[in-house]
Amino acid sequence: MEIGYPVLSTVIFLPVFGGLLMLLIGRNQESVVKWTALFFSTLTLVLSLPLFTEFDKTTYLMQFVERKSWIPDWGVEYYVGVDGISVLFVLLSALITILCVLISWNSIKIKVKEFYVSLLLIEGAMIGVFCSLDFFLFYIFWEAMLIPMYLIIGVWGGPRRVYAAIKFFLFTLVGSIFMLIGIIVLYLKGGTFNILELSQMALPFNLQMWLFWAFFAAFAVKVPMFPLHTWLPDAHTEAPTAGSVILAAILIKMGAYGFLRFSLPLFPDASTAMTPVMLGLSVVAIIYGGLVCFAQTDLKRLIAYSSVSHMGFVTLGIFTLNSQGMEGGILYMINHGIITGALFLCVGIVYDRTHSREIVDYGGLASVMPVYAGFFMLFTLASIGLPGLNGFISEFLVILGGFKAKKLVGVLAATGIIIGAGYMLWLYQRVFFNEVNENIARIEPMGLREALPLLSLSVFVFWIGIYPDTFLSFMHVSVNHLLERVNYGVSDTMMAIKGLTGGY
Amino acid sequence: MVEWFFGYLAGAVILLSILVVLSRNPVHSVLWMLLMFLHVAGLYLLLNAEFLAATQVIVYAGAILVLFLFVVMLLNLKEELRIKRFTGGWPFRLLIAAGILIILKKVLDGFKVGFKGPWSIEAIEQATHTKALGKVLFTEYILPFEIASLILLVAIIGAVFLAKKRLRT
Amino acid sequence: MVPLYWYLWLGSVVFAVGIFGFLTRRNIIIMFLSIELMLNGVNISLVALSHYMQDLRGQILVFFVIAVAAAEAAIGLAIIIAMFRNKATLHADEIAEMKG
Amino acid sequence: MQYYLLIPLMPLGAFFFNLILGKKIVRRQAHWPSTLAVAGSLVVSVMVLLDVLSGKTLNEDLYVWIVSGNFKVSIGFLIDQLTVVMLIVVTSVSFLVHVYSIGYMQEDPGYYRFYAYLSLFTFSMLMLVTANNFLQLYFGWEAVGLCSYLLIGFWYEKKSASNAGKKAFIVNRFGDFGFGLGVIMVFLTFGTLAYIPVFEGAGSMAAQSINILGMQVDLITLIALLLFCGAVGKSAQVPLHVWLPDAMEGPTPVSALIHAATMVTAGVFMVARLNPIFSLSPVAMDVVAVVGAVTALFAATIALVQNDIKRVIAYSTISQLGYMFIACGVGAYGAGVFHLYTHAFFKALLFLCAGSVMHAMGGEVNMQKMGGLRKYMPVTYATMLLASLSISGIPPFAGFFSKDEILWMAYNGGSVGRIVWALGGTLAALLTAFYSFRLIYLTFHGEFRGTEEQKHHLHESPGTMTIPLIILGIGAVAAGWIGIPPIISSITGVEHANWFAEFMKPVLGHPEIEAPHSTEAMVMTFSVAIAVVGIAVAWLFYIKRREMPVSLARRYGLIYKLLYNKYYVDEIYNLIVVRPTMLFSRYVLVGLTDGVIIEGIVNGVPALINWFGAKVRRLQTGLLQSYGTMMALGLFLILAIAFIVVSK
Amino acid sequence: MDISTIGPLLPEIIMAASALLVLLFELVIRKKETAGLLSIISVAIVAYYIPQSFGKAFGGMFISDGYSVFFKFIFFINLILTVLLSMRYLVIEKSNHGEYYALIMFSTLGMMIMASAGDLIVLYLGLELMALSTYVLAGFIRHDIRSNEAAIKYFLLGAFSSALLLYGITIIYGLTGTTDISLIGAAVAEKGLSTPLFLSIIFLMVAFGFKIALAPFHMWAPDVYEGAPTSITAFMSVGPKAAGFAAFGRVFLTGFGSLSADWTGILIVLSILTMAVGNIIAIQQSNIKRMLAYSSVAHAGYAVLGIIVGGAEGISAMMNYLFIYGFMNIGAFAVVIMLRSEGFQGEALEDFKGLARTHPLAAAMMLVFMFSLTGIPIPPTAGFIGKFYLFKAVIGAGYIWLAVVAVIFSAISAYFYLRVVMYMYMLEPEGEAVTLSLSPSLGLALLITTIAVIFIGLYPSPLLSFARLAAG
Repeated sequence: MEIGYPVLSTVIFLPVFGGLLMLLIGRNQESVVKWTALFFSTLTLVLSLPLFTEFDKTTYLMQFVERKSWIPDWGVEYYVGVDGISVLFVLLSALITILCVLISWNSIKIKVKEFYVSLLLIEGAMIGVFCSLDFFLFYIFWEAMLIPMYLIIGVWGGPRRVYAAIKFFLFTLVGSIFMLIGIIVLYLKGGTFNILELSQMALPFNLQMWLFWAFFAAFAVKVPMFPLHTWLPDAHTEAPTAGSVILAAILIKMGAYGFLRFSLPLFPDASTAMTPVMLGLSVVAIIYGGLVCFAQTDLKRLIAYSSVSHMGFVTLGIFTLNSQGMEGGILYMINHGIITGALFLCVGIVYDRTHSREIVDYGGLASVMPVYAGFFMLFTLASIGLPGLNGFISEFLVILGGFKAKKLVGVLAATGIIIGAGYMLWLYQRVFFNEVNENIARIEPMGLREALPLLSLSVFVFWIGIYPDTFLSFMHVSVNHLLERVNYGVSDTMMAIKGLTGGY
Repeated sequence: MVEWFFGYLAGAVILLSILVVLSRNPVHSVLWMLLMFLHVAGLYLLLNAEFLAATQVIVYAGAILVLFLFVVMLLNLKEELRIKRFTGGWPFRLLIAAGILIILKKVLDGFKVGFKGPWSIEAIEQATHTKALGKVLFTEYILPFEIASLILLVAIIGAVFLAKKRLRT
Repeated sequence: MVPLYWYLWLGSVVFAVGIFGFLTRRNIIIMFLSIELMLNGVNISLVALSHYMQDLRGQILVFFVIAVAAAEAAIGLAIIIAMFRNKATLHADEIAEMKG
Repeated sequence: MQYYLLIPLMPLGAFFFNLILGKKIVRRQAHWPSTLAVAGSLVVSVMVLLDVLSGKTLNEDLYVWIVSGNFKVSIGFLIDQLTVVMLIVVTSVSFLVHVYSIGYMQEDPGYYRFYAYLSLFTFSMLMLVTANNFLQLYFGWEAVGLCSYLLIGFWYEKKSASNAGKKAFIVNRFGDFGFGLGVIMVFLTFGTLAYIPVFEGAGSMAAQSINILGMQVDLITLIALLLFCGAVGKSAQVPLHVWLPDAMEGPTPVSALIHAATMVTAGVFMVARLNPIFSLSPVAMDVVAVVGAVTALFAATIALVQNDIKRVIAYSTISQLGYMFIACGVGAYGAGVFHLYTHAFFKALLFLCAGSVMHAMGGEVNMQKMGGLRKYMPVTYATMLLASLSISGIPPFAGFFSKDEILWMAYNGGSVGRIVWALGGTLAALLTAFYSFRLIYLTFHGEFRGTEEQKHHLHESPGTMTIPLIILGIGAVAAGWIGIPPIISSITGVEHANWFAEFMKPVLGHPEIEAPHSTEAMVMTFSVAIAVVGIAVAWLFYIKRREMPVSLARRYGLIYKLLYNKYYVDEIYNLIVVRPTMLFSRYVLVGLTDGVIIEGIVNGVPALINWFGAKVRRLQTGLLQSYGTMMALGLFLILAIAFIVVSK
Repeated sequence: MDISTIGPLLPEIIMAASALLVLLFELVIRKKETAGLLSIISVAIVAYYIPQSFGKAFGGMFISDGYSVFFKFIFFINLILTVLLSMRYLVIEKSNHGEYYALIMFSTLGMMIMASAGDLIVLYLGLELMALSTYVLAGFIRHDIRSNEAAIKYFLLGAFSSALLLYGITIIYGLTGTTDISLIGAAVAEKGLSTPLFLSIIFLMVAFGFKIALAPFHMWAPDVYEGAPTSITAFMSVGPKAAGFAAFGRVFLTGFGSLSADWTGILIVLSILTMAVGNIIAIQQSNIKRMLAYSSVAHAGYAVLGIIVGGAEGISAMMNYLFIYGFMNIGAFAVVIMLRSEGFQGEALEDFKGLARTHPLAAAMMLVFMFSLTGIPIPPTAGFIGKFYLFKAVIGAGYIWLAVVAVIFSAISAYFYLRVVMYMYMLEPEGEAVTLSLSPSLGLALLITTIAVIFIGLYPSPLLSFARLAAG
């Protein structure tokens, strides 16, 4: 690859640099701040494009690798790279950030500078998480993200923002401390923080189980899996639009990404053994998250709960341990990022006008904001898995994978498509159809700055829906490699178990 | 004979220390304390530590306790005599102190030293206690001695600073 | 010959009486005196040990303890005086502005 | 033959054209792109038909759609006899409806939107029928569902309309749930989703069974039944029929196109298309037939007493779809598709006529407030009469041929079950004739019962509306002539006896006829007779003795009420599905699980820590002695415990 | 006397001399800040001589090794930062006296002696030198009743604890006939455990536990920290604590190292108790000084894990932790001091409301310190590195469960640290905006601490190497 700059470091640190640079801008020069943020986020996306164009899809090896010693005393390295599983998330993060900058343009009115600084810092940390190949580095990024997110929710959020922010913070924090312990134990066992090396290790089964659950705590909270999900509705609901979008589009993906990148290759036997539990929890999340949506009266809260349901599909896909499920799960993450991100953007657009998230305050919006209604419809349809749109591809693959793994799981997961259609269409009806609510009769239609993010996301909605191969092809080799690792367990205990049960 | 001396001194020391603790009037406490220190000095004599006995009397009884006495008298304490001596939960605290005492007693019973140094009684008597002590103090223990002098310096600075009336604002 | 542990026993009794006084008396000066009692308990034990071990280090330590006690007394009493100027009480349980 | 791609692409182009430019630029001219596109599709379809007639069929993949592991599915097209028939039906009816709508929707503010949706629908439906694999079928399947949803809720500001749209979508999702699983089962069984390999491999899977929750289930039967779930939903069969009557909230042309002629028949099309799978499972076939028969009767009984002109037709549609399933269920796929084809014409016609009536009546749908419209709208009356005769199965109208063939095929063989189905079908035919003419009589005959204002306003519809009616009227009369049963052809000497069945044979096969011709003639006569009886009774009730229906309704109040309220199916669903879900969600999930249990723990632990902190804090009394005591106590406890431990 | 024998003592001697100099200087100058400046300069000189000081003096009574040197650097930093904090603060508190700086220097000298003590007598005297100076400093604002109260409490309990220390020394002296720590170690290793020995270990543990504020011997700490002048609170929470750790570590690992199996159990219980008490009560606090006091108690609970682990790994983790803790804690106090102005206490949590609005930079720094103090789950601050190293050592020693407990308490601590952040960033200021009393020296202190906290967080290698080398 002949690229004149270290791509990954650039996309990780350019936003951070931009953020720090913005600290120097005067507090009153808000438009300078906004344009700077837009400039840096756009530049990041542009500079990340080689990841898309130059990516070698024929190898599972890490690409764009950069490796430098960092803390030699502990053998910590600055070690980044991407493979087919992570590369898309880097791109998605870069894209979503731009949209967040755009969507916050007028809706953030106080502490503007701080907001955009936080946003750019988050971007750097998010991308860092997806690139890190060193556990220490990974953990740094993983947690570093919390701080700006905590501030974004807590400072620019809704009325109950403080509660939501602290809840978000403590939830994720409590989860990740167990992972930290796990990381240290792994380090002491393997003598390195290098994820790739650790992934080659053969740990005894019992240890794998302990570590699996330690990592589970961190990832399951982030995903969030039932019953660790209650931070999510609060956080999503109270966060400002950009916060919700980032949460939904990227942040909660990290949990699922963690399962893929760490739990499966590091603890293949434990993961295999725990498949029934994970599948069970996923199915519960799908159905539970969906049903709960029926009782929601708050737009964002409803979408937040729908995320619980959707992320159930993701974890389901991952733990089917077959290529359809797993690729479906990964694609589902991307899709969910696009769709739910877009839905939160949409909600933000009307929230800016009405300052209400209550569904009852809306109605007949389709007459007032027809273009907007069209976009919302598109994303709603994508969300409920209409074939031809992106949601369908991943949903179908996941259910297929689930069915392959365990029929009942597939069947139960498929009920999600009924439930999903139910709550989303009901939502759509209540907001956009029926008679025009007086509250919204005179709000202005959507502007270009608002439409642009939606438009760019809808391009992906169609693209992935009609020609998903562009994205799926990134994953094939890496996923197969991962599956090989998982399906050929490493410890004797596991071999024995597999022998006894006649194979999985 | 020595046992009898010891018995008297020990009994007096215990009795006096209890009196120190129990006296309602701080002035009395200080005075009992003074008496007790003299008995402790007696014990030191019994243990061939004349210099320490002298220090005990001069420094402890003579300087420290007098300081106490000054302060007690300086501060007007009429009220003191009318109110309760002890804090609320004193029986429980007594039990704690007693418990610690019992454990100490049990542990120290039959305590034997496993080490014999060069300073037998004869050696000390030969060199005289003061000289012997001084010799060790100013050779081997010159560093602690210097530190002690700094401590006293700090004490002076601190005491002067804290106790002086406010001169500057 | 008096056994060593008699001295130690005596030292511990004085020490414990000091603890008792420190824990129970309300008057700060008597609490302070109780600490002096504890130090004397220690000193008695030290001198006795020193004597029985035919070693002077214990006595050296006693010397330092006395020196430090003097310094402590000076500072402690100064603190008490400084406080008494602001709040005319000598009862420890009345000096509890900060708690919780 | 690559030009076939134009068939779906032209409407798609029109859709985007209208969607993007419609509001600002095209506006009132929005019918042009859409109508031209569908006309183009029609023309191309005819060209394809000619190709197929000359024996050319086609199955090709365009590009790989999804690939993951061993799963691979393409976007591809299968053009054969069945497809081409559907293409013709879809494009022609669609074209007529497009034309009709120019007049019908003229005043509507959402004009461009309407045409955009229509084009999208046409595209979707064409994709559905031309798919060469299950997943693309599913794509079309869902896409038409979407268009149906959009068009039912076209007047979204009306709550009943938006409700109906939502209901249609969600009820269909229940069917799709099974359909989707069926598709997945197909893949897991055959390792592919393309039709041809699956059909070829189906035979070898015939005897396989799989274990489901401890029960051994025949694999093919399971697949077939799961797939059939989709058909039940889409074709509004019992028990998922509830959405179709409500779908009448949409504009009438939509009802004609989507909810009569094309989309709702997708279920029949699917069963016919997948006949190699269904045929392997007698159980599944029986289920299909039973569902069809039950639906045919069930819907027909409801139609008897409805007053909403469109709802009567809607129930009639459900009932007719039931017919088609009876045919499929007995293996006479050709007959089913034949009925599908004729039905498209006369049912679309019925709806368009109803639309025309409503147009004249200012949107009035209650037949009890009409009457005597015959003289005001002769064209409408004439065409609707033709359609009614056709649906009633009066020869030589189109409906006669197809319905007769179904009844005959159902009867064929004469086993007890088949006789029951045939009788059920015949009974439904009686009811059909009755309610169809009830509609005619109530609407067009007698006195006008509406308001003066309405009366003043009555007029025949404009040309854009009546011309499609006339064309469809011709279809309703003549469409059946390509499937004249052998017995008639032998009598009348017309050649190509049942040409349609022959044409379809390569795809759909043809059941062996066992019974003699005499029986066929008997069945035919009986069915015609019964249709006539139905018409006569309708005449008796609504022309001759107007008071009879009322007194009957009073006499059999309970039954009347039951029928009038559609067997309370909606209410029952509401009671057992919708309400419990809502309550469960609100009180159990949100209230109890999330609210009390999880949040209880989540907030409880910090609260506990807080509470504990507040308690422990009290130890910090600020009292010097108590701090000392704490230290001494700590010392004592450590000493005590240490020595207890050491001494042991 | 051969000069080389006192070579190792050179820094201490210079320190003592310059302290006296400062004291004399105080008499002649009017501008007391100059004395502070002088003290900083002298510390710089002392630090300069440190590298030449390695060795033993007075027959092993005084040891200048990597261990002590590391701690001495903590003390120097502590001193410098405290002096920087104090200059303006003392004026505001109307207690601008030159003795202050001399006492701080004497106190630091005491700490240095403690860190270097190879003999219990030296240790005791160093401790007393440190303690007596600190008692005075705690009560330095004579006219403030709270400062008096702090001094009284600290003094009496401190004297009580040194009596306990003496008793422990007495017993161990009786058992081994020596007060030299390494000789004690040899004797203890030879003789093994006996009940009197255990007794003395416990007494010493309690005495050191008092100095480093281990529960239940911590109870003085919140009151004293709250009442003492804020600059001294910062000073006390770092220096004497670190000195306590230095002595604790030296005595227990050199002297009683061979019996570690017997006393770690007790220490583990104390450590857990400390973390629990510190963190849980801190949640209840509405006064930020007091909250930081409890937090400092909790931090002692973490740092003591290093002693539990023992060995080079544990010790270096502990030292590393204390070093980092010094920066972040003083930094936090610096912000508190910044809020203190004429007629405004600035200690209540309420006073931090909306600080991000009124003084964004101050708020941002406080944010950094708060996150750093939270430590474990929050990289990339120095606090994270400190805790990470510590927990790594703990897990490496096989106490996974202990690490889990510690980490959970660490998460609990996030709650109250975050609350400060929440007050600053998420609530709106009430009433008039707080005026900051920012002086150049305070600014410098803040700058140093902030940069150090972030720099160590991002590039901890030098510090880690230093700590490892020192623990050697």
